[in-house]
Amino acid sequence: MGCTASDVVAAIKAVADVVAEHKVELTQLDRAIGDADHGENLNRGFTAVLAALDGATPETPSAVLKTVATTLISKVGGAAGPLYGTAFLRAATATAKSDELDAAAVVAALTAALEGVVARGKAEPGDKTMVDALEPAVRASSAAADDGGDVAAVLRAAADAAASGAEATIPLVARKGRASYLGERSAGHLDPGARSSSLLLRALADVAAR
Amino acid sequence: MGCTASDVVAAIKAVADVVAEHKVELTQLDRAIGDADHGENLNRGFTAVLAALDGATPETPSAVLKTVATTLISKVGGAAGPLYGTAFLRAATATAKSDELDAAAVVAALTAALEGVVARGKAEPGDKTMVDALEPAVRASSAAADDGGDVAAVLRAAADAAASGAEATIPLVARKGRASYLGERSAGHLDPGARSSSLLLRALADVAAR
Amino acid sequence: MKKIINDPSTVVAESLRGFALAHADLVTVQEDPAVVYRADAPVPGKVALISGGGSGHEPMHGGYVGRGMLSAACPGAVFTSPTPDQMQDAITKTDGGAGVLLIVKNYTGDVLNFETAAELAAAEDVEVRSVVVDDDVAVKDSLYTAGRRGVGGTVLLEKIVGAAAERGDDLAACEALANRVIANVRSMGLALTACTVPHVGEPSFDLAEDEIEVGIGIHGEPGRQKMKIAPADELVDRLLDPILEDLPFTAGDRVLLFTNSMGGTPPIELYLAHGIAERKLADAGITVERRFVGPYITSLEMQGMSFTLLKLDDEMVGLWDAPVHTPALRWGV
Amino acid sequence: MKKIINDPSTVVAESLRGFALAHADLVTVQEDPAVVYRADAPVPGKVALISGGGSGHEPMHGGYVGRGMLSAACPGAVFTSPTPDQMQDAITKTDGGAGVLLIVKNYTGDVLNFETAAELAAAEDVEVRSVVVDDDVAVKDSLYTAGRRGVGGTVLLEKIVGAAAERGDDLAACEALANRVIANVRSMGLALTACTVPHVGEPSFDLAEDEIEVGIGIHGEPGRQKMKIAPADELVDRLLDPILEDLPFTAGDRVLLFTNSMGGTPPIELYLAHGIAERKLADAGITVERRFVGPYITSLEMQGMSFTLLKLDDEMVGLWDAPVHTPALRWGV
Ligand SMILES: Nc1ncnc2c1ncn2[C@@H]1O[C@H](COP(=O)(O)OP(=O)(O)O)[C@@H](O)[C@H]1O
Ligand SMILES: Nc1ncnc2c1ncn2[C@@H]1O[C@H](COP(=O)(O)OP(=O)(O)O)[C@@H](O)[C@H]1O
Ligand SMILES: [Mg+2]
Ligand SMILES: [Mg+2]
Ligand SMILES: [Mg+2]
Ligand SMILES: [Mg+2]
Repeated sequence: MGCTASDVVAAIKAVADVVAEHKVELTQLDRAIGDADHGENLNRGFTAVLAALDGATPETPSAVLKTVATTLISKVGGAAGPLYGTAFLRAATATAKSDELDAAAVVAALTAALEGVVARGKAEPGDKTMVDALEPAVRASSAAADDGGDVAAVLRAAADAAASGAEATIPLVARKGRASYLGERSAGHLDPGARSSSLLLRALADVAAR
Repeated sequence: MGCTASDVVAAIKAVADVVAEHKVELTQLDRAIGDADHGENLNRGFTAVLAALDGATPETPSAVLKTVATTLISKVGGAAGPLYGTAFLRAATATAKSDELDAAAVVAALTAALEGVVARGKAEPGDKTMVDALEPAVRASSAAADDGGDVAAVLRAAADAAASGAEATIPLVARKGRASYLGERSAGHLDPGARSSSLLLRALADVAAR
Repeated sequence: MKKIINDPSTVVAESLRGFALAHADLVTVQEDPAVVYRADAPVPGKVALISGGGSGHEPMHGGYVGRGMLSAACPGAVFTSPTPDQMQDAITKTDGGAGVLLIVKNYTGDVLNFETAAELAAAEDVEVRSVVVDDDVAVKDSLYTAGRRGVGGTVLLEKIVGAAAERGDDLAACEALANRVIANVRSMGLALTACTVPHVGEPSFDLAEDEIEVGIGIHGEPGRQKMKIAPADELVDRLLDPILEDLPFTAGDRVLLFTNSMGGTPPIELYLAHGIAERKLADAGITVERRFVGPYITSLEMQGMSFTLLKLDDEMVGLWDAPVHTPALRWGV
Repeated sequence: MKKIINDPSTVVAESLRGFALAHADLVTVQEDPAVVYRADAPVPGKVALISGGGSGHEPMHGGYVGRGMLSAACPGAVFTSPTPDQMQDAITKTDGGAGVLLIVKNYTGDVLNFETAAELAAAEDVEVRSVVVDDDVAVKDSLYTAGRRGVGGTVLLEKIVGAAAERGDDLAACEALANRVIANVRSMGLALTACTVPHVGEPSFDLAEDEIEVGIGIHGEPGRQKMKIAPADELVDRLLDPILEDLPFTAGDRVLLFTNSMGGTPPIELYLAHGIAERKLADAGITVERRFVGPYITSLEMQGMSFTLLKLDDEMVGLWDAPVHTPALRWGV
């Protein structure tokens, strides 16, 4: 049994709650090595996503993801807007044909999302960006699926890997995004985008585990 | 025996020293109820006075006072520049005919100075200005001269009265000058101009006492 | 104190030097005594307009010297009125034979120093008149006080009377117009932060993290009243209500609304306040015909703002719109 | 945090409302999606120039919309790049048939959002080109980083290319000219104080009472290096030396010197620094042919400054001097 459109809506709502809860934390992380808006940006975006989903009844998981994508693109701005927007857009495309998402579809969606982020942002692992959370997450989710894991297991693996990946950005010197302007001074801080990616995946995993 | 031109020069130099010493104090008093420049203004003026007197050999006390007056007028600015400038100018005029100043001449000079300040500034006693130091000083000096006091006695009386007059400005609500903008909030502070007048007279008295 | 300066005692002189280099096409800067002249002064047959005051209010007054505005400006030490020798020099070098109008802000120091300069000039046969601007409604006016301060209205007066002088109005006409502006202009300001005079080295008054001063002047003097910071809607009321009541301004009036930054308040906040004020005036039936928004009369880096309201007539509107070409204001040229 | 605002979440919208009221003769402000348009847009046959970026840098960019400069500006949230739907709206409504040039400052967010907008516009048959300004020498350029930031050079580019578009240059010519400006302009800035983003409520970085940040950007990001405050002479060296070395600028060059306040630094300090810089350039045999001094690209109320140096050629000088009429810049009109 996979996730239906309404499961995905529920998951996105959980993501929005987590973003709201961690708004200040994300902004504070961005204050240290960026411009102190990451939490604010994502919260503005997911607040708009909630409004867009409110009353709407998208028929497929893909339709839900597409609404999330276009809303984030038009409301977030900054680097995170086009990056997360593209991620959700690619995920929507990757799942276009399914009414329900099984573990393999979730892995495909995550893989497409990462490819979208990399296509737009050109970051490589180790550049101290959200890619450092997303890339290990995709690898772990794929491994979990290969091991026969269900959606919950796949997302748990992704969330766990993203969390370690995000933590691992702390010592890095940023080579992409605003933090790169700081050069060596960017080391010693958790990357806000990596942290938000890990929070997003954890929220999805938590919903799947219910 | 009265004061010669060089006695007056010595007295003015002493005044300049005292102004320099109390520059910060006067500015701080002005910070509380004015615009934080009174000490700076007077110090700029008396530094220029020292330069003007340096090398010059004015022949009469009046000539010395006139140099002080024109220098203060052209260097001090603010309210204190024209007020002290006029005071010294009137004192110069009042003593124009003397080679040496006796007690009576000193009283005449102080009286003329006060009249000059009042003519320019239109302040009355109790308005919380330098007049509240100068007016009792003139009265006391005149009384001391009437009692047969010499120059030193006359100036000591003036300085003592100015000191009490200045202290007495503390509870007053200002009705002239910048402090008047504060209305009731000007009460509880020593008027900077009254304080500087009392310092000037004390410096003169100290030189005369030597 | 953190400032981009070398030495508190040379700030004004060094700043004037940079100003002179930046605007050599428009003004000539004399170092001692310090005077900023129109590059083409004296203009024969034209009434000369001279103003001056302490430094630290830039662009006022040096930034307003040029065609259609001031003939010369006398910059004093920071927040200290200039001295009569500066003014005398300005009078002598700008008089084009049509006389000189001194624009004095009502501060004891400014008034006394300009008074002395006018006396000295009268002795030299230059026709000199003075007008005293006192538009700050935060200060209670009374025969028994120093009276109201001159603040934002000064800039509007310099523009309007400057245009009149430029078109050839004579001294009496310029003086009368200046007094008409003074009679119809009112201002009030507030500060979020104090400013620091370079030679003092510490803020000119103390304010808590959540406090503001209402009814401030432009010299870092404390205001009439401290209050807690409040929403912009309320702050605008606090400034505009006393202005409207004072003249008073009433429904049907045509006005110029001047929304001024004290220096440190950025445009994003200033325009926000301006918008609130415009809507408030519209609600009161007052027509905002001209607006002027920016840091035009400042107190160093002070954060805060002021409103100035000028009741307009057709002649003032025409003169406001007339060409001006100075370092800080330029249009129609 | 003390600011003249009602609510952090409505600051940009409320400020734009005041801006619209203040400059209704020059611009039209659309609320959602937020775009500031030239009142007469689209101008048929003229290349449209569009810029945009986070709010908080006023007068950039909305203040530069008008004749001889931008066709439209897209204001984002404070310090956050605008979104593609704003840009798309701006493209559609300003295209006069001669194509659109997007002026993008090199920040990941701005680049990605403008890229998305350009893709969307291309699908609708509007010819769109982009140029990316990256003049900040504080940031080491490298293929493996986000590259240099776009700062003060952006304003000069908007003026110069705006004049070219106004005289009728085609899209390819405007793009080539823009890239020539980019190739010849360099900037660097420092901060004495941090600024406070309204929704954050606390300063964007921490600085001790005697410290400054050198090599800051315009988004309240910390700089490359903290140092103790030093005399203005030394601060000017700290900014100008890296600029001069980078291009490099050498004896015989003709330049425009742009001395910019980050918002909270008042004219008295800015002109002082400008004067030092002019003399330093003269000593190096570099001719300062044009100067531009003021708060033209800011970071809210931040105290600090930047220098921008543009190596001029005759065409650029002519275009710089050409008439401009926008809320923040006006001459020749
Ligand atoms: N080129 C890039 N590729 C991937 N992620 C990036 C890139 N540039 C920035 N990011 C991510 O975006 C985050 C910052 O997002 P945000 O603060 O919302 O945007 P901005 O930097 O425009 O203010 C960074 O922490 C980083 O993880
Ligand atoms: N009208 C006046 N008559 C007499 N003294 C005055 C008058 N106005 C101001 N003063 C004196 O001048 C002092 C302030 O001098 P100063 O600070 O140098 O000038 P400013 O007020 O212009 O900054 C006040 O403390 C007061 O004693
Ligand atoms: Mg950010
Ligand atoms: Mg004072
Ligand atoms: Mg003063
Ligand atoms: Mg941002």
